[in-house]
Amino acid sequence: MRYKLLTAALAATAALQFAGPAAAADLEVIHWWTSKGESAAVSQFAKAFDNDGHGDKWVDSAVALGETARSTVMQRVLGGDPPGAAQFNPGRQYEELISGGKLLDLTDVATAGKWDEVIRPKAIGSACLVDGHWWCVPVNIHSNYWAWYSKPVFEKAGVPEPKSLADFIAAAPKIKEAGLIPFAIGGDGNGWQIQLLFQDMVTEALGVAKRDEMYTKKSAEIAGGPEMKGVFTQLRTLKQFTDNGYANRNWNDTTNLVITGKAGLQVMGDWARGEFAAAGMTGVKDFGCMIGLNEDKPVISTDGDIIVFFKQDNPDVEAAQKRLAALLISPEVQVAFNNAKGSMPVRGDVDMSTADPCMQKSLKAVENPSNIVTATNRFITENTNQQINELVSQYFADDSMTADDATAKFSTIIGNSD
Amino acid sequence: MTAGQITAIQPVQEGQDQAGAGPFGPKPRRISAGRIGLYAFLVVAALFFLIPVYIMIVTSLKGMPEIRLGHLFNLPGEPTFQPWADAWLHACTGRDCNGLSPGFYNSVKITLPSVVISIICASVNGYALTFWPYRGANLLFGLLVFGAFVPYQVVIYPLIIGLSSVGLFASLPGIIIVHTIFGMPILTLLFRNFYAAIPVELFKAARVDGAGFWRIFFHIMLPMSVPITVVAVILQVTGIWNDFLFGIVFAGRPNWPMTVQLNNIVNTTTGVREYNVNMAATILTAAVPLIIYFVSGRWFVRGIAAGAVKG
Amino acid sequence: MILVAVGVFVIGIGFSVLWSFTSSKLFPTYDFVGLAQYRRLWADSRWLVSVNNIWFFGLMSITCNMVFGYLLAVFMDQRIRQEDLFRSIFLYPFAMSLIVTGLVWQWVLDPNLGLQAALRNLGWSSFSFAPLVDADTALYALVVAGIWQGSGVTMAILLAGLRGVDEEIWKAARVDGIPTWRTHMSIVAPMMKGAFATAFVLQCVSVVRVYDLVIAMTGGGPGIATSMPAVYVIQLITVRQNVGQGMAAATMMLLPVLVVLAFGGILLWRRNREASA
Amino acid sequence: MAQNGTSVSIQDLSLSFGAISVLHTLNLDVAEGEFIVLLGPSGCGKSTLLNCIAGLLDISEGRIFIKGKNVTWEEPKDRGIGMVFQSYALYPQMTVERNLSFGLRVAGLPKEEIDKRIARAAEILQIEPLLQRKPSALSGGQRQRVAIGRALVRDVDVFLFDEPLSNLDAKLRAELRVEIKLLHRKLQNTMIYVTHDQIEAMTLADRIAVMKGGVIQQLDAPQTIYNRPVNRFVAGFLGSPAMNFIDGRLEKVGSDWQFAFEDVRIPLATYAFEKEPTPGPAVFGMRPEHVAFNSGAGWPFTTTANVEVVEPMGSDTLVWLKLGKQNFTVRVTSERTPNNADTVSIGFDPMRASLFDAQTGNRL
Repeated sequence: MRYKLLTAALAATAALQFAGPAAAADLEVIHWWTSKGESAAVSQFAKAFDNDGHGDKWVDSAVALGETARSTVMQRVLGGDPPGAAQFNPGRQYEELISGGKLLDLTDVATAGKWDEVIRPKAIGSACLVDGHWWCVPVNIHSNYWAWYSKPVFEKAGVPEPKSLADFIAAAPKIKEAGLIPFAIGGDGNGWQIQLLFQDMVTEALGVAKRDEMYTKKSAEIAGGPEMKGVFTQLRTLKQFTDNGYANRNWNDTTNLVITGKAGLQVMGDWARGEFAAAGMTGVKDFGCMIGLNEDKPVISTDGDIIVFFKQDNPDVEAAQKRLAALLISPEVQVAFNNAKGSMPVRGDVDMSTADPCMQKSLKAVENPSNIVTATNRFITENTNQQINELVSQYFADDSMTADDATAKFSTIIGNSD
Repeated sequence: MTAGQITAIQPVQEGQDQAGAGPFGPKPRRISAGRIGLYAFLVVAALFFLIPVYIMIVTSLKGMPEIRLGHLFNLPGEPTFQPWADAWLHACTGRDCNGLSPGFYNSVKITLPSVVISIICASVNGYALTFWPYRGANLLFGLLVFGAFVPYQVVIYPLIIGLSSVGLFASLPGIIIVHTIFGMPILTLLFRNFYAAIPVELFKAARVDGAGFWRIFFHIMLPMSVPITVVAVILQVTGIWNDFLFGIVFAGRPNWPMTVQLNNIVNTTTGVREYNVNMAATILTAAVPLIIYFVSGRWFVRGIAAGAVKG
Repeated sequence: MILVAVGVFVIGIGFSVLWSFTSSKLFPTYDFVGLAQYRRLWADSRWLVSVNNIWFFGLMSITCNMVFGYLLAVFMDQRIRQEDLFRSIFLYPFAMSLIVTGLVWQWVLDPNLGLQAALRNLGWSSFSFAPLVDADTALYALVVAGIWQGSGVTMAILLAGLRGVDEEIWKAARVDGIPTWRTHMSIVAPMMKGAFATAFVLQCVSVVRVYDLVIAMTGGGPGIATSMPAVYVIQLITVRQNVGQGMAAATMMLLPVLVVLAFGGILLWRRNREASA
Repeated sequence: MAQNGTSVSIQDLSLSFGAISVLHTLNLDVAEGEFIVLLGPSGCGKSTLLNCIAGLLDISEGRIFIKGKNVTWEEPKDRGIGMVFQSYALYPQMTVERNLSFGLRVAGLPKEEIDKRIARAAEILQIEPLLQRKPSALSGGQRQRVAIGRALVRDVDVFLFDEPLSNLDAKLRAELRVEIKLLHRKLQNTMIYVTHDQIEAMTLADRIAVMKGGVIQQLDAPQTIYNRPVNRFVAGFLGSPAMNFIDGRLEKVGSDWQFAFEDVRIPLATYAFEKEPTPGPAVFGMRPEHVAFNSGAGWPFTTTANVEVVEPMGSDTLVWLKLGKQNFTVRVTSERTPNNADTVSIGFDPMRASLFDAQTGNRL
């Protein structure tokens, strides 16, 4: 109902600019791409949609912070005023929207565009494919599983650059002796950075198959097993190598410790390249990037962003929504968007030769299906996710909690997850 | 000052000759230890209060490379005003990169009517609760104060459902209603305590003269409430101007207030942060309430005061 | 309007209580599960920590805020120079968005960036100051930041109360030869009941609802050490998409407030009845 | 220096706040047991002067003696004064008894002495039944009595009153006025009383100091001030309805002086000039009650005038006349009330008039 108001309000402007057919529509898109680089990326989408030849118009509703943007979307849905489209992370954040019948079924667009063939890896497509129907469009892949290190720090400490987490742990005491922070991490946002590290270590320790089994079967047994205890023990070891300023530090400031040569290594998703680039540094040359926690066993997690479309009672709008859905996945838009965003495209048949060396590593790795790790969020709800956040950050902060306690608690969380 | 004192001393000498020795003129002001302590306390407290804003200002004048070095307290090596210009005009807030400025008018559009309406309602409420106690008035007031303790997020769902059922969800009237409702508890408390300090005789005299509810309100209470109204204006302007949660949900996309842009500039999930722009944007957003503090600071303090005088 | 407002609060709280008995997740539903949400709530260590924290934080921050605010107000009332400037300095934190001022505090308290680094650079190499990393000191850091943000408002209300005290009372006390501190304690402070009450209620409200401050300063950490009930409630409803349990927490959080208010109301009612009898 | 029998002596007192001068080189001697009223419009400096005497305001220049002791730099409590305020300034959360005793307790007086003083004050002011009440449970008049009591228990020689009756209604004001007068008679101590109410001033004062612009215009017994005001301001400030003023000229006819305006000539043979006058513009002042009305001849000056408005006040009636083109008020007893638009004859003795210099306003 409000949508009509908006359409009416903007119709005049639209009519002046485009002498398009009557079926043209304005689509409001809620997303949290608000930083400078993200802005450049999202405007690739917007530009393409505005110029799709139908007179459509992208109405940009940016709301910083994923949880804030998602809350806004949910509240709008509840108020009967959903936006035309919205950004989500692949996972279970939107499953209630699907079961509640709030989302537009994109299956016909997907069939026409042969999404099941072009989208790779399969895991990223499966985030949108529920019960044989497509409910969203994956737009990019961000892998959480990266480690970034400062070359000067390792040089100063007189240790070789690491090839794995084990290498790093061996080298860390030397870095500490050199008066530097071996391991950089931040504790903001309920400790999500710690969980990111933790999930990396879980995948490394359990192996992909066992990890997937633990999450899909909610196996308290695996979650309470010796490998998990090993992960918690290793986490405690890493804690010894961090500084006491980590509390509530955001990832940008954490990355900056590596950029300025104050800290040795940080485990963070591939978006951290953005901070290095903003500081004028190029990957491999000025800093090191390690896929996963072991260069010999690269892993790519299928995190990233997807776009959902909300059911509207207007066929014109629905047509426009489907036009946008098709556009988002088209090769030209994929290249333009992902080059600007610094993420990987969801299809392999595009030219990404201009990407930086770290990204090239990533693009190579993603082509091998055995390197692919399904995003944790696909298995667990936000509720469980936050419980894990709390557990690992509490364990990280509180040295009196033993690895056994933590393993037991983790086992309970997984066993009770929904 | 000094010159005036010297000339003032001239006739003193004559007077002293006639009247003999003895204290004359103003009591000599000794700078007492207490006075020094007083200023020391205030200055130290002020410095403590100023630490963050000092850091914000110097950071906003530095370039990002300098900020990355992490010398928090240092003055900018090469001061630049570019972050301020960026914050107001060029910072990205989504697809658009127009800084804070586009939301300014929306914020004014929301703040002005919300402040005016909520204060009118609250002053009438406070007046009615104080002088025309009806059955259950205290219960009502108690519930209202209780309402102040509820986190907004808890009642946001029923409010969304309610407003959308009357077609006001995501509209300018909708957000104004929401701000008015949530301003009610504290403002009513403020006005009630204020009116309670007014001598009842004043009210009784007016009633004896035959004045009614509105007449007494407009002709007697309202003119006396100017100062407390200024207090309420300051509280409400600060609250509503800085509101993000309600603005983004209830105002609707075309009316999004400036805080949405501010949030988009300073917050990011996986993007690069530009701290100098963030600092400048925060100070710029706070400018309106700050100006109101400076302009009406005197009234703010004399405001509640006027209620209690000569009781 | 007062009826609408009270209606919104009552209906809102009513729905919250109702939903606390359901298994609502992302959206409110009416799938009733009895007391299950409450059982899960009281089994959640984070909630238990939050409940413990709020008492400590509330007691500390209200006491400190009132004492500091009153001291500031009294000192500001001594016919000082530059009163406008001082008052604006003490008030400005109230106007600033905590998103960024919280970050700046975080920097200041960060041992590698802030005070510790600065003082070590000046040669005091043994100086150690990292309050946010330790669970106990992080709560104190929150209290301090809360004072920084809120005591200006307390000061303004109390200063207004002070200014509201009849000038002639001060004169009478001086003629009576009562020392200034005694005048404050025995005469003026009791006269400022209204101002104290307003400031106190505002403080209580901000303590019960404390959210922004925690998110900006500590994010509830380290670990879950500085979590508060309101933070818990809001995160359950939004981030964790667990409306049912969030509403159960909200209900538990508001229950003590209701009890205290009702108790106060009954006391007041009885006193009024005695006074009129 | 304070002379013998002088209770309060103010010498060359000035007070200024920054560039604004409030009191100018003021001198005032108050005799022991005297009742002095400081009278003037608001902003004339009367309350300020009282606060200076009390020591509540720091003066810029001059000296203050109380009972022969230079108290210029003394704290209020050490000056031997008690003060009563317009708003009563009772301590609201203390009972009447605590209000009376608080200052004494703080000063560390023995309990018996305190009780004795309170008993005496309560008896004098008849507030014994109120001692355990709080101020909020008292009427305005009772509150003011307690406020006086607080000054009384201090056992001091000088009482300062700062518009003590302004907050009361007319009836209570009249009652308390009488009580204050009786109190003064009983206690026989020095009282300095600030008011803007001329009736209070006239009824209470031994001497009135009329103030304007920080300067004492005239300090005299009430009757003198009323009958022989030193300037036009004093003349106009006292008396209700106000004195009639007529602008005209002072002329000499032969050896006699006369006052001329329009075609009216008033002979001034009976008027006592302050000093030998000079011809020129002047103001003729005549109080409304000093004019005889339709009483025939026999007055040094008679004339006829038109009645404009008649205002019956009960005990007497105000008649607004036109004397030539000038307004002129006459107060007559009610039995002699004329009708509107009547032409009446009036007469008076210029002996009772006041003549002022048109330029300076000073009495001629």
